[in-house]
This record gives sequence, structure tokens and C-alpha cells, in this order.
Amino acid sequence: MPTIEQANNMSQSKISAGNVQVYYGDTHAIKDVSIEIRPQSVTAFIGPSGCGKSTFLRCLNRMNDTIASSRVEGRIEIDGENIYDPRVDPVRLRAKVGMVFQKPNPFPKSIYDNVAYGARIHGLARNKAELDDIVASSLQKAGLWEEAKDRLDEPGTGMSGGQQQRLCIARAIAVSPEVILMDEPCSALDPIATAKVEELIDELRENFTIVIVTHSMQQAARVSQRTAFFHLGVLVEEGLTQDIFTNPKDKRTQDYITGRFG
Amino acid sequence: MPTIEQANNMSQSKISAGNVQVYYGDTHAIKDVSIEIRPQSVTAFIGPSGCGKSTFLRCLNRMNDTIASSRVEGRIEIDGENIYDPRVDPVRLRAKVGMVFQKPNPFPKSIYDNVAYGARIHGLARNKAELDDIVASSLQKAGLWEEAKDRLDEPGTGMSGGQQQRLCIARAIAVSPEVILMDEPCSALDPIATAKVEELIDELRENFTIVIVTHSMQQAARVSQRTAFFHLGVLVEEGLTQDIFTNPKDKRTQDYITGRFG
Amino acid sequence: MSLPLVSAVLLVLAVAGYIFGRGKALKTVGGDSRRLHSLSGYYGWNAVVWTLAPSLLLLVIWLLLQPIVINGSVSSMISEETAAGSSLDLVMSDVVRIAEGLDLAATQGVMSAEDASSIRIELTDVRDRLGDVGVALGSDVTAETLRAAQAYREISATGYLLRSVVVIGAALLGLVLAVVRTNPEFRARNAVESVVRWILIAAASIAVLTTLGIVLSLIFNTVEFFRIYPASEFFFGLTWAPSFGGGSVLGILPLIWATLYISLIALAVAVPIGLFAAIYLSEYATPHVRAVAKPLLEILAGIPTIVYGLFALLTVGPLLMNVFGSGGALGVNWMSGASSVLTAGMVMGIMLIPFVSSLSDDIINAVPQAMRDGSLGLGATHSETVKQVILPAALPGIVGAILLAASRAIGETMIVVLGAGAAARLSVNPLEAMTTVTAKIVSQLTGDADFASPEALVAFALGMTLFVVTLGLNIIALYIVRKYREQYD
Amino acid sequence: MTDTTLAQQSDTSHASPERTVFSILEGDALTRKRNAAEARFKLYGIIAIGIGLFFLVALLWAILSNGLGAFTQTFVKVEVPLNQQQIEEAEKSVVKTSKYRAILIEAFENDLSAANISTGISAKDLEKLFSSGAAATIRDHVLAHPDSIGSTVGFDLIASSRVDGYMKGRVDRDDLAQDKNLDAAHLDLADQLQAAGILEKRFNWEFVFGTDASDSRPEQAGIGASMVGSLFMMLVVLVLSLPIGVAASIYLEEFAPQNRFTDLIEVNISNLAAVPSIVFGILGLAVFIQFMHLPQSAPLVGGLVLTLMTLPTIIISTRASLKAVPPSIRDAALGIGASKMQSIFHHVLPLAMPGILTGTIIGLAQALGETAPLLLIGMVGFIASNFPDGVAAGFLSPNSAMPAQIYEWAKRADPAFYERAWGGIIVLLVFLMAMNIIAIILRRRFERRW
Amino acid sequence: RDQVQIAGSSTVLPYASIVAEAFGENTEFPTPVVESGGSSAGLKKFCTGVGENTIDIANASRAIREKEIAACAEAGVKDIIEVRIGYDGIVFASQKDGPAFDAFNQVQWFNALSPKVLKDGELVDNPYTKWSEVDSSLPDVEIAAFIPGTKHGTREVFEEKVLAVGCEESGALKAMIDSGMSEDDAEDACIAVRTDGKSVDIDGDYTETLARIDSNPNGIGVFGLAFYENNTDKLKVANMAGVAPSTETIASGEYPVSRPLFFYIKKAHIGVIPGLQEYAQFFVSDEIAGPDGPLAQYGLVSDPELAATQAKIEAAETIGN
Ligand SMILES: Nc1ncnc2c1ncn2[C@@H]1O[C@H](COP(=O)(O)OP(=O)(O)OP(=O)(O)O)[C@@H](O)[C@H]1O
Ligand SMILES: Nc1ncnc2c1ncn2[C@@H]1O[C@H](COP(=O)(O)OP(=O)(O)OP(=O)(O)O)[C@@H](O)[C@H]1O
Ligand SMILES: [Mg+2]
Ligand SMILES: [Mg+2]
Repeated sequence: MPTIEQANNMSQSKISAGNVQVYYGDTHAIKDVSIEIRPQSVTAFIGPSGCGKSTFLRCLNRMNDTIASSRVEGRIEIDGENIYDPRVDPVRLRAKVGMVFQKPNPFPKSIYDNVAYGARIHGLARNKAELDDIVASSLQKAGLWEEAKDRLDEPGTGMSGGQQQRLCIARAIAVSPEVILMDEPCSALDPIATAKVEELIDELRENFTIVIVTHSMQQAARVSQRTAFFHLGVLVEEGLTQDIFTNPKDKRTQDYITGRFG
Repeated sequence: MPTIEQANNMSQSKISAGNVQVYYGDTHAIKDVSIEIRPQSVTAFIGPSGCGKSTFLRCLNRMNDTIASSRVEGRIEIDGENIYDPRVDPVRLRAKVGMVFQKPNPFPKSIYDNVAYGARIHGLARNKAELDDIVASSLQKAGLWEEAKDRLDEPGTGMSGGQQQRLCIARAIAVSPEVILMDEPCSALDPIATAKVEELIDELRENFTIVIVTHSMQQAARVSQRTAFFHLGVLVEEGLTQDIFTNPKDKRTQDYITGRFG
Repeated sequence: MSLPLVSAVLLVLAVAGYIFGRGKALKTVGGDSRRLHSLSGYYGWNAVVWTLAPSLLLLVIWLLLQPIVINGSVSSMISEETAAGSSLDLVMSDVVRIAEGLDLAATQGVMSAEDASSIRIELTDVRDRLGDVGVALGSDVTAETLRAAQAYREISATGYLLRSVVVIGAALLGLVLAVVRTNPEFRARNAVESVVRWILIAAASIAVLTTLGIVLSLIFNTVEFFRIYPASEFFFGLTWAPSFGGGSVLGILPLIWATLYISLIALAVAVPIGLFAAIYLSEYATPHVRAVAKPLLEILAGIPTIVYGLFALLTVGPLLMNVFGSGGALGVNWMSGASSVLTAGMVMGIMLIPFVSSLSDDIINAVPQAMRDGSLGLGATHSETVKQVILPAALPGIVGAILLAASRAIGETMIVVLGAGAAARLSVNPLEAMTTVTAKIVSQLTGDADFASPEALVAFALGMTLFVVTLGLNIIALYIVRKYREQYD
Repeated sequence: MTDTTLAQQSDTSHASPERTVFSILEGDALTRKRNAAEARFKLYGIIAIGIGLFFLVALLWAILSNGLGAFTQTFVKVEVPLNQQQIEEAEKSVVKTSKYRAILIEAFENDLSAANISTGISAKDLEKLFSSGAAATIRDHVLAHPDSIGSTVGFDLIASSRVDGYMKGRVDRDDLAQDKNLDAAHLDLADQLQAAGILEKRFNWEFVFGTDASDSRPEQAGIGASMVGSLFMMLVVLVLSLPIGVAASIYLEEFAPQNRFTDLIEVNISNLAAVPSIVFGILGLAVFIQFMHLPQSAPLVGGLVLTLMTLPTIIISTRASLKAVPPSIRDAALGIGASKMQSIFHHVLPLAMPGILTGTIIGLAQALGETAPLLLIGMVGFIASNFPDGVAAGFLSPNSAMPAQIYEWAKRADPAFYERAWGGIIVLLVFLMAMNIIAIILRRRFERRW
Repeated sequence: RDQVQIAGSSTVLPYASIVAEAFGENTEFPTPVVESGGSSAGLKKFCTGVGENTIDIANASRAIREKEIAACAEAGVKDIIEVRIGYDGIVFASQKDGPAFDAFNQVQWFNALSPKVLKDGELVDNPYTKWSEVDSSLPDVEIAAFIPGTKHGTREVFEEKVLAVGCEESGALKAMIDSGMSEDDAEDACIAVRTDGKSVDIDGDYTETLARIDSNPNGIGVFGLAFYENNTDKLKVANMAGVAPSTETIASGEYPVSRPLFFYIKKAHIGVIPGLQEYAQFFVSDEIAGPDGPLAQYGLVSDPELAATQAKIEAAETIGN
């Protein structure tokens, strides 16, 4: 139930980050990034490889906690709550902010169990039939149903690269989080599968907040409402997608989107 | 030393596959594929996710041997020699036919050691300086030198997804094989890095035979001379790239490249 | 209520707690488990924890305190004279035995319950009647002890009743509290997980407590030893020559030296064989070969060490004698007896093969296939892949396995006693007999010397020193692993 | 791009010196060298396994050839008339069994004459054919069946160890020259008895299921009671060490903050593995018996001590396997909102299972074969003289354990005990394999590369 | 606790186990528990205090020492009954088919094993490598003696009754004192054993000594009489100082190398632990510990003063009273 305050926020920003710094040991990977991410919209992170997109994305659901050498400073709020507050339960946070990783990492379990896992631990299904429904619909949304429906009991690790990627997407949406972070969800997908996932993203946007990392400007332009451009750990520019692509304010952004970079 | 027969072949085809079948347990993943791959050219494999591109690619340097459940039938010849001949040493084959995998898999070693590894085992460098050269030039070619040169001693696993992918490309070209098989080498790369890799491919083409799996029609069109379209384990069509893209013979190919598939 | 009964009641309450906790949680959200903070099962477990944790704690405390309290009040009934004859402690155990006998007699129907509590020594031969129900007593029962026993029975009966009431009350209270507190927002998973976490911590601290216990159980006697024997001679003495009549020379250096020497030889045998076996099993062998060979090798770890000892003494030792002894195959006379460091080391090495092979095999097997593919795809041979990619990635685990083997080598006695001899000696010749710290700990502890003499107490000092030495070695090992660890994926 | 450009390029490639198209069928020198190294490497592996298996076979052969004899035993059939008066008289004396022995010999002499066997052996020496426990067998029967008094009962009595040794070929007439326990004449009698069917050798269930006997009657000693002792100890060890070890490893590997203190714990645990087992005995004596007042010689205490001893093995192997699980698996679970606890119990632990089970197999094997700590808590000696009469007694009443029993037998003077010791080792190994089989099967199910 | 608990010397263990077994068979009481572990550990356990969770009897292959009595008393174990059960003969035996080791005397042993011996009137480093060099009557084989390790009580007896005697008789003791050693030092030097491998300490049991002699035909080992008597098929025994070892010669004191065996009872436990007193009485009864009893049958040299011991137990007479 959104409270009045939350409802207020909703029109403003779902995630708000202020002066975020991330270090890996001595490396300063994210430098002073501040950004507001709107609810019910798709935000795309773009930028050259190694600029810190994944790193920043991982901060948003505290997945960086799992890397021993990494250290996060600054303020990140979701629905007005600081997620780095010691009282925050990262588990609840991650249930609310789901993630699809850059490298597909299915569990060494059956395809069914891969997708059902999240629903099981969050008690989303009251019975086997409901669970089956969740699995089927998630796989359908991720465009994997046709390929997977006859081999639900086979291990998820025995799939092709693109299938694994879609499996991971299915796994993430099966939990129906409020925010979904997707790190290059279509990198291993063919155009048709990509189109399906983009469709899915567009559909999800109605209820969820989505952040997507992509290398394809076209994709960013197609699916996102807002785009953030990172470069060398710095958030160079953030704004409405059409503004960024048609009328970038920063030289670096312009260079990047016109392919003149480096 | 190329024999006359081999030299003859060279002008015709580097790799010649006939009626190849691949099974994973009971699954028939590749169905009766026959193809000729020309030397000193780039061949692109395209097709929807899960159609068998990676599987077929892995057959070409017998990497499928490492999957216990897989079984290959049919004939695959490189330079006229059947690679599934029992006398063939897969090690030598793989030295000749290098591979970049779909999921970046850097070794848990330093960046330097990752690249130097192949050169070391094949004895390509006589001394440390030569090895340094090989490492540097490979990283340069893969477009990773700028990012990596200051951290050659850090583990390759601590890099961003795109960096890892370029590291794997650098690692593969460091052993200068005759054939390079690349499974979606640019999937995690930004446009600029992609352009660099494409440039590299074009450059390599002069001396090597390259097979590349890609999901991007544009990329296939940009870098390849010939394109093969796979669908559901079947090689639907193979031919000059411009022919495939402008004038496909098969309905399925047409549907796929126009994005009307499925 | 007896202990099993109370436990059974607690168990039933725990089950009830699970059902109620889970039920309440589901009810508050109208059966829609998605509106709960945690999985419904966690609410059940939360109730279980609340039911069991405080009550069990109470029960344990009660179990510890009740005997003390009862003993206190009953022992006041025993007169000075009786206690002076033996000790209060013993009289009390007699009292307890009589009380138990009376209980038994009452339950078996040999005596009526009133009889049991009012029976008088003057009227019946209690010892005989208790003997009938199978409770043997050391001596005849005096009026005093009988009265004490009857008092003991009474007080314990009340104690048991009270205990049941308190413990079950606590369980009920916990249950009710947990169920009352259950609401959709309640973080049941966190609550349960924090309990689990405490359990994990408790488990980890057992290892620490064990260390503490070892140090404590050694320290007093060690200190005692150093009071009667100069520490400098112990630590820096080059001779080990205990003797019954006193005047022993107890220098630890020859023992430490032989310990390290034998362990090194054992590892020199076990590590290459074990490691190659592990590599072969995990990388080359067919699943069938592996499924058979691995458990077979593991039998080597299960053969009692006495067999290895005899094997060393009767087979390997004479074999080595035939090679290195006088008139042997080599024509040298380097070995004077079948027992030697080499004999023991080699045999110990055989025993340790599975320690290295099985564990390393598991670890190597856990290295992801992508690592192998990466290397093979570059044209590396399988062995190059193993040596340069897989072994480094598996290093921490392999070092763990080797450490385990080394530890076992250091702690082994039987093979040393039979294979290496009992004489302490400082020598570099592996064909000479020597003995280790552990073997000497055992022999001094199980010997016939005066237990308050340095010859017996030295066992504790040896144990303590070995403990410190291996601690040092382990620190070095940890450092090495940290330095070379490679994290894959 | 067209084929013509391709053809041109192929020309340039021929010019370039490094471009040597090599055949994959014939190797160059380096490849041959590398392949030779590969073959050698593989060979080393085979040799290593060969060595291991060779020694296993050698040891097993030694064990079997020495120990199989323990599984057969010579028995003598005697018809004993249970005379009321004789029995009453016997029951009055201090050492009642010695009187029963007289009854036995009297009956045996009758049997002999009935079978037409004449000997020059005196009644006192005739006794030596039988185990000194034979009389107790008769007395036990009388006590158990008082109604049989007055009738004649047929007994299968155990022959003495030397007669038994003779039947098994362990003892021959030369050996008896100096022996005060038996003469060559006894052996002649034994031959006659065997021919008459009074004496026979058969499988010795008593050895597998019986209890220990004193030094003077090796023929009666069995390993059964100590097997029960080992069983109860192993129950304690398994039930405690596996969960505690795994729990401790999980905490240390996954939850504990990385700091000096956890380093200390880590070093501490590997150090515990190096603590000689007898020191655990010292600890057990001090803590469980003297401080906690648990009973002496009890399998419960033995199990607790062995648990402490096994823990480091299980912890070390579990931690090694937990470390080997790739972090991406943990990330995957955490990323969909699993708690750390869930990610570990649902994903990491199953993947680490093979290593955990290996640690358990090795740890339990070690615990099962360990004697030294038992020495200090009083489980070595002459102990397992009775079977425990219930589950609680199984844990609490004095008992020995198989390795302790074997060790005891190996020390005893009579060579017949030596045979029993090896026989005991066979039983121990069978027990061990039975114990491991579940773990091995489980481990195979969990083993999978991903 | 129902049964009597006993711990201590592994030399006494066989006898104790024979008695315990017979006790269990012949009485209503359960079979006592007899732990092994050595006299030292047994007495130490014995002296941890009184009470149900402590043992009742300690077996020892030597008499309890003053220091141990004091330690006992400190822990509350004040009244201890000492029971001497008989004697253990110590014999010298070699492979049955080996060299003819038939007769020894203490001087020969001293000369063979001591690091310093008297040769031609002078103290020299032991020059002998063969028995025949020690004494021409002995076989011409390498010296290979397997003697009990320093943990064994037997070693003490061996040192006192063989080496020390030999030292004195050979005149080495006198020579040492003459050379300026103090008497104590000289006595210590007398019982030292050479460390060049001719003499091997055995920390294990007689079975180990037997195994070593099995694999070394020239070996000669030190055994208990009972052990030897059970292994006459493999061993032959040598006379010592002209006397053949047997229960009779040892009981009469003719055979020089023997030692008494004991057990100690906690008086405080009598009357509390069922069967304790009965066990002690049973043990020393004539039927058991007498010359015709099972213990003597097994190899124990029965105590000629058994009657006195029986009386002592009857009266529960403690040490020091
Ligand atoms: N190890 C395996 N075991 C079983 N089936 C497999 C295995 N690897 C791949 N497959 C199946 O074989 C088929 C072809 O897989 P392949 O990896 O070749 O697809 P692909 O064309 O590379 O797809 P993508 O573009 O998604 O990488 C798929 O259906 C896949 O699920
Ligand atoms: N675990 C790590 N340890 C150390 N450095 C790291 C680690 N992960 C990433 N980095 C470094 O931090 C920087 C940002 O990495 P990040 O993964 O966020 O890049 P990215 O924008 O996602 O790039 P890509 O598009 O290639 O995935 C890079 O320079 C990378 O090398
Ligand atoms: Mg990234
Ligand atoms: Mg693929």
C-alpha cells in the first residue's frame, strides 16, 4: 500500500542517489554520482566499457556488499529510505530491487527450479499450480517458453548463452520486484529475442521501475525514457532520452553517441 | 609446410564440414550441417538464440569433446585433414583453431598472465621481452591496452564485463592461430570497442580465417564476407553476405533478417 | 514428570508452536501468504524457537542446579560421624543409590509407594529387598542413610514436579508470546535466521573452546613440570634420556626434529602420489574408474594404524634393510635396524594418500568447466591446463588437504613406535631410528613412572610445545595460501 | 568484398614468414614434446593410483591372510548329565566354575569311553582341551534353565586356543615341546575326536557377536560388544561432528568478518587437526569425566572426544569446498532476494556437498580407527564383557571400541589373540565400508561439474 | 555405577582381567571394568579424589611412591589399601631356532650394553659388537638386544637387577668411583645403555619385542615370564646366573630378575561401591591367586605370603597404619 508520502515520491523519484563513491580497494570506480530515477519508467545507463555502469547498478541493490574489496560512500535512497542504513535488511531490498547480471549465471539446477526459486523463497505461490503458473508466465515473458517447455527438468546450465540470459531474466521477473536492474539483458540475444525482451520491458514499465545497462544506443533510444551517460566513473549527463540523443549538453556525450569517442 | 594439396584447398576452403550431426544426450542440436569456410575471410554465423551456432562453432576445434553428453557425427576437415581422425591431436588442432567463448572466462590470474598464457605454452616467445611484446600488442589489438596497461598485475577476474571479453579476445589472438572462432565477441562491448574489434577482425582477415557468431545483422554485414544462417539446428542458407542480406533464398532467412520471425 | 516425558511435552508444544505460528500468520493476511514479510514457515519456526529456547535453557539450568540444591539439603541430614568415615560425597552417592532402589522397587510393585517412603531399617532388611530389584548396595543400610534417601526422594519428587511446571510453563509462555507477536510485518525470517546465525557461531566457537580446553588441560601439568625441570634444558637440550630413578635428561629438540623429519618424508610420499591420483581421478579417469578407485583409496585412511605399524616393522623395514643394511643390495651399511625414519615416513605416507587425493579431487572437480575450456581453447594440453589453470585455482583447497595430511602425520603414534623405533636421536640419516613428540607423549603418559615425576609430567609439556610449534607452522601455511589464492569466476 | 580480393590476399599471406600452415596430423618437435609431457603426466596419475591400490591390496592381503582364521572355531560336543547334588555342591564354593569343570571332565571321559577312544591323559590334563570358559557355559545354562537339572544336556563347547590352533594349522607338535598348556598327546586325541565327529571346526559367530574374554581364553573372545561400543560412539560422532563442523565452516567461511580474530580461529582449527589424538584424550578426561562427571569408559564420552577430534577434519574439508563454489552462484541467489542464509543452504551447500562428505568419510574413518584418546578415558582394557541392555546403556555403560579391542588383543601374549586382532581388523573394515557406503553414494549424486 | 572400576598397569591387566572375568562368572556382581593405560596413568586417576566418578582400584607394576601418596592425600584419597598379588618374572629369550643363547649372567649383559665397560682393568668405551667378544661362551653373533623402553616399569627392574648388579660384579662400579665419580653418578652411569643401535628400546609391548626378534634372528629380548610361556613355540629362554626361570625358582627367590605386582584399593569406596570388597577378596583367594589357581596357570608367580595379604584385606589395613 503506498502511503501518501510514497505516492508523493512516486511522481518524483523512486531511487535517489547523492554523491555516491565506489572504491575497489584503491581504485576509485564511481566518482561522486548523483542521480534521480523516476518510478514507472525505464532509465538506461550507457557509456564505454569499464566506465562503472555495472558497478553503479550493483550499488542500487547493495550487490556490491558481496565484493570484499568494494566500498560504497554517499547516499542512495529508495522510496525515501536510505538503503545503506544499518537497519535496512539487504534481503528485503533485493527482493524489492531485482537484478539480472551481465554474465548469465543460472543455478546448477533444473530450468524449472531456477525460475521457481525466487517465488518459493518469497512465498509467492500458495500451491504447486500457482508456482507452475508463475514459472510458465515468467518464461513466456522472457521469451523462453517455447524452447524450455519440454525440458523444464533439464539443468539450466545446459542451455545456450542466449537461453541462459533469458532464463536469468525470467528468474528475476518471477519475483515481481518493484525495481528491476538489468545489466545488458540483451547482449547475447538475437534481434527477435531482443525485441521480445524490449517489449517485456515496456510492459513492465507500467508497474515497475526499470534500470537497464546497454551498449546499444538504438536499444536505449527504443526502450528508455531517460538516459544516463557514464564515463570513467563519472555521471556525465542525465536526462530525457531524446534530449540526450538529439541534443547532448556535454561534448563527451556527443562524441560517444556519434561514435567518435576515444 | 603446406603441401600442394593443402595449398589447393586453401583457395577453395579452409574448413569443410559435411553432414555434421551433434547430439547432447538425446537432443539433436545440429542436424546434418554441411558448409565450406573460405580461408582469409570472415564467415558470420547468425540465427536465433539456441539454434546451434555455438554448438557448431565448438565442433570446429573439438571443444565439444569437453562436454560429456555431446556426440559429434559427420566429417569436418581443416586443410583437408579430418579433425575427428583418431590420429589428430586436439591440442594441435586448437592451437591452429583458436576460440573466444561466448561467456568471458578469464583465468584467475593476472591480466598479463592471462594473455601470456597461450604464448608461453606454445613457446612463441624466446624471452621476456618478446613475451611482453606479444602481450602488449595483443592487448592493443583487442583495444584493452589503455585500460589495462597500468594494472597488468591485477587479476583478470576483477575487470568489467566488456573488459573481460576483450581480454579473452587478446588471449586468443596472442597465440596467432590460423583460424579464429569468435562466439559473440562484441556482445558486451560498447560501440567504440565494438568498432575496434571489428577493425581488428578486418585486419586479421588478411592472414587468418575467421568465423564469428553474432546477433547483430549490422555487424555481420559490416565484417563478414560470407554468412551462414542457422535455424533450429539446421543450416538454412549460406552464401555471400550481401546475397544473404539483400536476396535471401529461403523464407526463414528472409523472415529472420527482416525481424519478422517467430 | 520424568525427563523424557518433559522432553516429549516440549516437542509436542514445539510442533503446536509451528502450527499456531504459521496458522496465525496466514490468518492475519487471510491466507494470502504473499502479504507476509516472510515465508509462512518462518513464522512457525519462530514460534518453535520461542517455545524451545527459553524452556530448554531453563531445563538445563534446572538439571544443573537441582542436584546441588537437593544434595545441600539432604547432606545436612547426615551426621558428622558418618561423613567422617568416608566422605560426604560417597555417602551421598549411597543415598542416591538407595533412593533409586526405592523408586525402582515402588515402580516394580515390590514395595508399595507408602512402604517405600516410610520403610524403616528396624523392620526390614532394605539391602536385601533392594537387591531383589537388582540394585546392589556396597554395605548394609543405616537408619540415617535410609532416612536421608527417603528425604531425597521426597525433595526430588517435588523438584521434578516443579521442574515440569516451570519448564512447560516457560514453553507455553514462549509459544503464546510468539504467536501473539506474529503479524504480517513481523520479520520472522530475520528472527529465525539470527537464531540460526547464533547456532552457527556457537558451532564455530566449539573449535575455539576445544583449543581453550586443550590448553587448560595441559597448562597446569606443564607448569608443574617446569617447576621441577629447567625449561632451558627442555627446550634446548639435545638429548632425550628419561630414566626412572630420576636424573632424566629431557631435551625436546631430538623429538621435534624427528617429528618434522618423519612428517616431511610422509608428505614427500603422500603429496605427489595423492595429488597425481587426484588429478587423474578428476581430470582423466572415466566416471566408472573414479567411482571405484576413489572409495578404494579411501580405505587406506580407514585401516587401523596398528596394521601400518606392523607393515612397517615386518615388511617395509626388512625390505629397506635388504637394500641399505649390511650385506644389502647396495653393499652399504647405512642401516642398522629395520626401524628408521624412512620406514615410518614411507608407511605413513601411504596412509595419508587418501587425505590428499580425495579432498583434492573434490576441489579440482569444483573448478568450473569454463576455466578448462578457456585453456583448452587456446591449444593447451590437458596437463598444461591442470598445472597452470586448475591447480592454482584449486590451491587453497589443496593446501588444506595437505595440511590435514601433515597434521595427521604429526599426530600419528603407532606407525612411529613400530616403524621408527623408540630412541630419540638427532641425526640427518633417514635410515636411523628416531622417535617423535607424539610417540613420546603417548609413551610417557601410558608408562609406569611416578605420575608426579618429571618423566610423566613431561608428556604435558611436550603436548604444549607441539601445540605451539604446529600453530606456528599453520600461521605460515595460512600466509602462503593468502598470498597465492586465485579466485575464479 | 569479393572472391577476387580474397585470392589476392591469399598471395600476400604466403609471403609472410610466420604464416606456416601446419598439419594437425603430424606434430612438430614442440608439440611432440608437449604431448610426451602430457602422456607422462597422465602416466604419473595412473602410477599414483596404481601405487595406492597396490598398497591397499598388499595391506588387505596381509589382513585377510592373518585374520580369516579368526572366523572359524573348533568346538567339542559333550553330553553333560546335570546332577542336582553335584550342582548344589558347586554353587557353594567360591570359584563355582572350577567345580563345574570337574562335572564337565567327568562327562567328557564318559563320552570318550562311549566313543571307544582311549587316552593316557589324566583328568586334569584332559581339561586343557577345553576353553576355561567351557565350565561357565554349563553354569550359565543351569542358571538360565533350572528345570534342566537332572537331565543330560548336549553342549557344544569351545576347544582351547591351542587345540583350535592345531585344527587351523597354526600349532604343530614341534611347537608344543616347551608348552605347559598342551602336549602332543592332546593333539593325537584331537585327531581321534575329529574322526569320531565329536570335535569339529565351523564358522565362529561368537567371534563376530561375542564379547571380550580374559587373557587366558582367547578362543572365547569376540568383537561384538566392542562393535556395539563403536557403533554408539560413531552415532555420537556423526550426529555431532557433521552438523557442528558444517555449521562452523559456514560461519567462518560465509559470515565471519575477515579480521585478525577470524584468522586466529582459522589457524586455530587447522592447528587442532595437528593435535595428537591422545591430547584429545587428556582433554576428554579433564572436561567430560572430571569436570562434567560423565561416567568413565562410556561410549558417550568416547564419542564426544572423537567428535572434537574429527571436527577439524570436517571443518577444513568443508571450508575448502565452500571456497571452491563460484561466487556467481551466491550473487545469483542474492540478486533475487534470497537471504545469505538461503543462498548458502539452497545453493552453496549442495555444491560443496561432495567435499563435505569426503571430509566426513575421512574423519569418521579416522575416528573409527582411533585408540589413543580412548586409552585415557578408560575404554581400553578388559571392558566389553557385557552387552549394553538398552539404548541409554549403550551410550553410558562401560564399553570398549573395536580399535581398542584390536589393540588390546594385539598386545596379549597368547598367539591366538594375534589372529583375533587381525580378524577384528577385518570386521572393523567391513564396518567402515558399511558406514561409508551411504556417504559414497550420496557424494556421487552431488558430484557434477557446472 | 554398578561395577567396580579398575585402571592401571598393563602388566597387571592380564591377571586382573582373568580375575574380573571369573568374578563376573561366579558372583552376582557385574564384571568389573579393567582399564589399561600404565601404572602412572592408573595411579593418577586413582588419586584424583574419592567419589562415584573416580576409579576404585589402581593396578601397578611397582609400589606406589611417597610423592604419589602425598598427591593422593592432597586430593582426599587418604586411606589406601596395598595388595601385593604376586611376582612377575622377567626372562631373556631369543628366537627358538636362533643362536644358542642359553645362559647369561649380569656381567655379560652389563658388558654388552653399557656405554663404558671395564676392559683390562680400564674403563673404555664399549668395544664389543658381538656377544662372543663379551664372553667366549656366548654365540658369535652381533649384539642385538631388545630391552623395554624407558616408559616400562620392567626397564627399572632390568636396570637394577641386571645392569647395576653386573656393573658392580664386573668391577666397573668400583673403577668409576675410583676415577673420581661420585657414588650417585657412578650408579647412574652403571645403568646407562649404549646408544649405537646395539640395544634397541621397545616402547610397545612384548608382542612388539617378539615381532622384532621374529625379523632379526640374532635378537635377544626381555619378556615377562607369562608372555614367554605363551609363546614357547617361537621363543627359547636363557638361564640367568645359572638359574632357569620358572614360577618355582622365582617364588623361591633363586631366579634374580623379578618384581612384585600390586593393586591399590580406595578404602573409602569399600561399602559404597557394590562388589569392591568382594572383588579384592576373590582376587587374593587361594583358588585364584594360589599356586594352583588360574593366575599361576597363566604365569603369575604367586606370592608365598598370600595369607597375610588375605588378612590385610579382611582388616582393610591401609598404607601407613
Ligand atoms: N551442454 C549442453 N547440454 C545440453 N543441451 C545443450 C548444451 N549446450 C547447448 N545445448 C542446447 O543445444 C541447443 C543449441 O545450443 P547453442 O549453444 O549452440 O545455441 P546458440 O545458437 O549458440 O544460441 P545463443 O545465441 O543463445 O548462444 C540449444 O537448444 C541448447 O539448449
Ligand atoms: N571486482 C572488481 N575488483 C576491482 N576492480 C573492479 C572490479 N569490478 C570492476 N572493477 C573495475 O571497475 C571499473 C568499472 O567496472 P564496471 O564493471 O562497473 O564497468 P562497466 O561499465 O559495467 O563496463 P562493461 O560495459 O564492460 O561491463 C572497471 O575499470 C573495472 O575494471
Ligand atoms: Mg558491466
Ligand atoms: Mg551461443
